[in-house]
Amino acid sequence: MKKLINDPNHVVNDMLEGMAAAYPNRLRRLPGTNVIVRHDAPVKGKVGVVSGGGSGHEPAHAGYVGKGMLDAAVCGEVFTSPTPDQVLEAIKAVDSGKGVLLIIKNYTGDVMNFEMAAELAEAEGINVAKVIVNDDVAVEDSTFTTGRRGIAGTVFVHKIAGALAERGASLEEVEAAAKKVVQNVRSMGMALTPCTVPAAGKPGFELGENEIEVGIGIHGEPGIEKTAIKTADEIAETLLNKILDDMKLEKGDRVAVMINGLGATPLMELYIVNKKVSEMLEEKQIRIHETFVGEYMTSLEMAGCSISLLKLDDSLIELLDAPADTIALKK
Amino acid sequence: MKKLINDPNHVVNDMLEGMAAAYPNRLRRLPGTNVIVRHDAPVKGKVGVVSGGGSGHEPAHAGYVGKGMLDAAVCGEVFTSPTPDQVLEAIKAVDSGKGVLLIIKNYTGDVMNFEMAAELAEAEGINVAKVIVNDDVAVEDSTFTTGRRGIAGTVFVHKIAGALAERGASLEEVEAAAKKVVQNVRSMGMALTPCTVPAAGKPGFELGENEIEVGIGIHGEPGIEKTAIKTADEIAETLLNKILDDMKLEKGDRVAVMINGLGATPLMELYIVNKKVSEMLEEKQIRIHETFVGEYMTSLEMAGCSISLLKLDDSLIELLDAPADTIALKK
Amino acid sequence: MAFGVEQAKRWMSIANDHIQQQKQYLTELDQAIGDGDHGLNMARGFQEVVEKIASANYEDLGSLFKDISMTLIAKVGGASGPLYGTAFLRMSLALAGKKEADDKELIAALEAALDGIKARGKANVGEKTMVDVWEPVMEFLREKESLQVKEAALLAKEKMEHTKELEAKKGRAAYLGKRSVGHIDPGSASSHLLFAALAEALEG
Amino acid sequence: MAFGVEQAKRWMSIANDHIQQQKQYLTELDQAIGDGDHGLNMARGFQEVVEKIASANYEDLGSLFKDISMTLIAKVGGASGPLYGTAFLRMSLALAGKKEADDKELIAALEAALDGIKARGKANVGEKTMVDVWEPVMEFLREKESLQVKEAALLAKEKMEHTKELEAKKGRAAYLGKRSVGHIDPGSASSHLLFAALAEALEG
Ligand SMILES: Nc1ncnc2c1ncn2[C@@H]1O[C@H](COP(=O)(O)OP(=O)(O)O)[C@@H](O)[C@H]1O
Ligand SMILES: Nc1ncnc2c1ncn2[C@@H]1O[C@H](COP(=O)(O)OP(=O)(O)O)[C@@H](O)[C@H]1O
Ligand SMILES: [Mg+2]
Ligand SMILES: [Mg+2]
Ligand SMILES: [Mg+2]
Ligand SMILES: [Mg+2]
Repeated sequence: MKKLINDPNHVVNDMLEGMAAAYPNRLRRLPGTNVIVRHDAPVKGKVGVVSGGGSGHEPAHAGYVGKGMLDAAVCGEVFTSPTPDQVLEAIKAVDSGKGVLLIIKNYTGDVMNFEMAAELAEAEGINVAKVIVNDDVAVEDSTFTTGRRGIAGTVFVHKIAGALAERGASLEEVEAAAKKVVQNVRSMGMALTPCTVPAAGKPGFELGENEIEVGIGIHGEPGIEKTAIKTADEIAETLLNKILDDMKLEKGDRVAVMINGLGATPLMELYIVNKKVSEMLEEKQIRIHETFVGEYMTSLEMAGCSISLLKLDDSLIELLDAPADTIALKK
Repeated sequence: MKKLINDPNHVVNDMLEGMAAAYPNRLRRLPGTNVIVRHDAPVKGKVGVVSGGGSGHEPAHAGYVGKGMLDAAVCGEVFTSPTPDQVLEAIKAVDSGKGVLLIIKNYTGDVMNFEMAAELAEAEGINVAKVIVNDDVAVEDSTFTTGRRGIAGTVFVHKIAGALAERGASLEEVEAAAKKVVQNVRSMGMALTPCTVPAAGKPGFELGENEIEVGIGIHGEPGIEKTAIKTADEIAETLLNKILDDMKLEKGDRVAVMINGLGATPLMELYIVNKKVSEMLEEKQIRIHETFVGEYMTSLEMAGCSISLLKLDDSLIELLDAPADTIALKK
Repeated sequence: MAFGVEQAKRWMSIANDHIQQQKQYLTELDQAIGDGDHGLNMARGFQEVVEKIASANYEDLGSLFKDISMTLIAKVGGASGPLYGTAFLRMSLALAGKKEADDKELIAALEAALDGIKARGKANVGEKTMVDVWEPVMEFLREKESLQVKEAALLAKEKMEHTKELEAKKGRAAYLGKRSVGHIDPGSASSHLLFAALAEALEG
Repeated sequence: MAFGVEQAKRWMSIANDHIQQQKQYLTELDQAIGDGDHGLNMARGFQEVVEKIASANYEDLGSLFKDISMTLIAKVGGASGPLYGTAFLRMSLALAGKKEADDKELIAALEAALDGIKARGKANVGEKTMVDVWEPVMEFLREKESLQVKEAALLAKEKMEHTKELEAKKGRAAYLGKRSVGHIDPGSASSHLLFAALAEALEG
């Protein structure tokens, strides 16, 4: 394991210090916590929007803290859900009396920890709503199981819920918009290489020189299937077709596209993937309103990508286009 | 070599197609060339600002095409300077009659190809000025040799020259501002892993599990020195001290800081590096005006980072803070 | 068999020893079908637990288990944090005010812990989670009506190994579907360590 | 020895064969002390050159070398593109209007090519660039006043190997400082291939 770190057990703290030092006019770290909040939190007359999860997904989630997106990000240990006390601190720091929306990726740990925090916050008289993101079509959806994971599509939830909250909408309205995004966003990913949790010291799985993992999550875990390496075109086709099977888009439908790098993928390769994705969508006469290419939700130094599609209507477009001023997403 | 590509010999074309498809409202690819221009080029009454170089440094350089930065980026083969005919096309496409500034990184190939293009453009009656960026303090400066390389600090040249050009300044003024940045910017990098040029198929050098290359460039070449792996703090210290030795900053001086990832470095690690850099600068009472942490000038999937410092005065600050609307840098 | 504050502290201390020793092993189990942090999470949490309870004096079992619970909730994170945290929270409620617990009382408290795990995680037997250790162990103790902890620990081991054959339906391993078969569930392994530690604390 | 359009085309065709065969080798030399693209650059450029000149008819050597030059400038890129492009451009000027060149004229044209390389790259002998092949080879031919191409090719090989001992002062390898010693300069290797191809084209 070769990493630019000091102590593997202190990476999250070191990162948060380095981040707070980089953006003193944008962010604050709540003292004694791993919570990053907008420098001007709580913002009067505004619903607070809080997200978070394990660390190692940078720029998610602290990179989306700022005007028009999140009010706070709660940063757990690497790939480990943050604990309820931390989430509670975030909720308290951003609540201006209008309530707080929690945007949670669908992992048992995240759901349980955020739920416990919500219960504690409600007990302190704060209005809390939750939305659970489960955009990963690689995993079979079922109410009998854990269900689908939340991956890069979560960033669209941050963007749209954040934009509506910024306009002074009520908690119910912000929650409804977030849920609408969840209903309309689908993603799927693949990996060329595994990644190494610093404190674990070795990769989460192994891949041969000619193997890839398809249907990968964002926690260094193996995917749904190990296959032989394919061309970028074939990979884009596999992922996009699986997404389209699930979404049932029609001619003329409008979408936002995200080609997300998992950490070690050169931007060059993400553009090459986008070439095929844009060609396929054009062929199906699906209109691309906007394309996001870059690292939005990573998995440490994993090489690979995910594709997300968000089906849009006029109201979602308006919120997607609304201003945002965060480290990782500016409009 | 595992990469998300189709044909290793067509990566640049595939990338440019994917990029043009992603940003139809921002960029245009000049037909039959590897030149990316602002969608509204040539911009009336504005000096054209052109940069470029080999591909593989994404988001550099096409990611900086847009309002307030570059008018065009010329994209060579991977790590190979673009040819004069391509540069000439870029110059012609962005000249609005006020002349064109070429921002060239100091590599023999880049300098010669851009110079030849400048000669051809002058022959066609276009006013061309050149600035050569050589910010890399890892390499000894000498007029008897090739001199220093241009690396990530180049992005500051794009930003400041672009901001001044956007205001309608003359070619001489824009050139002078660019040269001022060159005089005030210093960088140095290191690598944890090598990278692989797609068409070459194997890494440019080899590194053991406990080795790093210090004083690395951005073309997959070995660095100045191979050493044992160190902590992020020690590495930050080595790089920053070398930069500071060369810059001779004084108490109270203001700087912009860039912690640049070389391609495969998780953002987490860049923030950890920034922790030490910000501490060291604070200790020396050097004032940080702004910090840029992310991937600005990469070397394919190389893991590692570079640190850049730009010494600022009021006029540079004004231009650094001025609006920019590009894919990779927005203000 | 007397189970007081001293025994409970011994339980945690032995559990922590096991977890620190098996940290790597638990993490490897989690790397195979999860995200490779279970050993790290448990080691971080139980280290804090023993440090926290070492210095403090407890009047009753309830307040001791409350501290254990709160520490786990605040330090473990992931799925196992809320699950074990809730388990010990339920134990603290069951043992509130008690300086000592007899067999029946301790079994009832452990039963409450299992209920807490199931309420929090909504998992049932056969879904390849820690429930696949807890439920059969509690069935056994419930039936015996006496704290046959050594046998319980052996049963926990057997049930932990049995999780190898299951396909995960809950927790992170569920994303792997059939690929989860053939690997021991990490939470079942840490649960086995807890029962083994209990046996050692009471009989060792 | 007659050097006309046919011979010149044969030169380029043999040169291209060598370069395609040695593409990997040239790239490996460049990986050691440069950026690993020299073989790729040269192979791309010379492939285009042979395709370009195969179909066309040339009245004189000047127009043939003009096409060669323009193709190299537009297709090679990097440092070697402008250098070889300028070299052949100077040859085309020296041979303008000539259907054939005698020994003296061809030597003068090659001399002009060397001047072009030096003017463009500003490198001198001993700085570990292609000049370390071109300059001694031209000295030899200049002195002989006859096209002893086989001997010239052998000398080119020797001088190419000699670049191993030099520390680079120009080009990308200069960034490596002392670490550049012990490796053959890639541009010297491709220059050797050009002289070897010339020998084969004229004598082979
Ligand atoms: N819904 C659930 N009910 C019971 N136990 C669960 C549930 N989900 C996960 N677990 C247990 O938690 C363990 C994983 O814990 P850990 O690795 O610490 O958290 P995470 O999965 O969030 O990384 C699993 O091995 C399993 O035993
Ligand atoms: N200033 C120079 N003068 C003469 N030859 C040079 C000069 N700089 C570089 N070269 C030659 O160019 C070769 C490298 O070419 P190539 O790898 O194609 O370009 P780049 O260095 O831009 O990647 C070197 O091996 C050297 O022989
Ligand atoms: Mg986890
Ligand atoms: Mg090159
Ligand atoms: Mg885990
Ligand atoms: Mg080269």
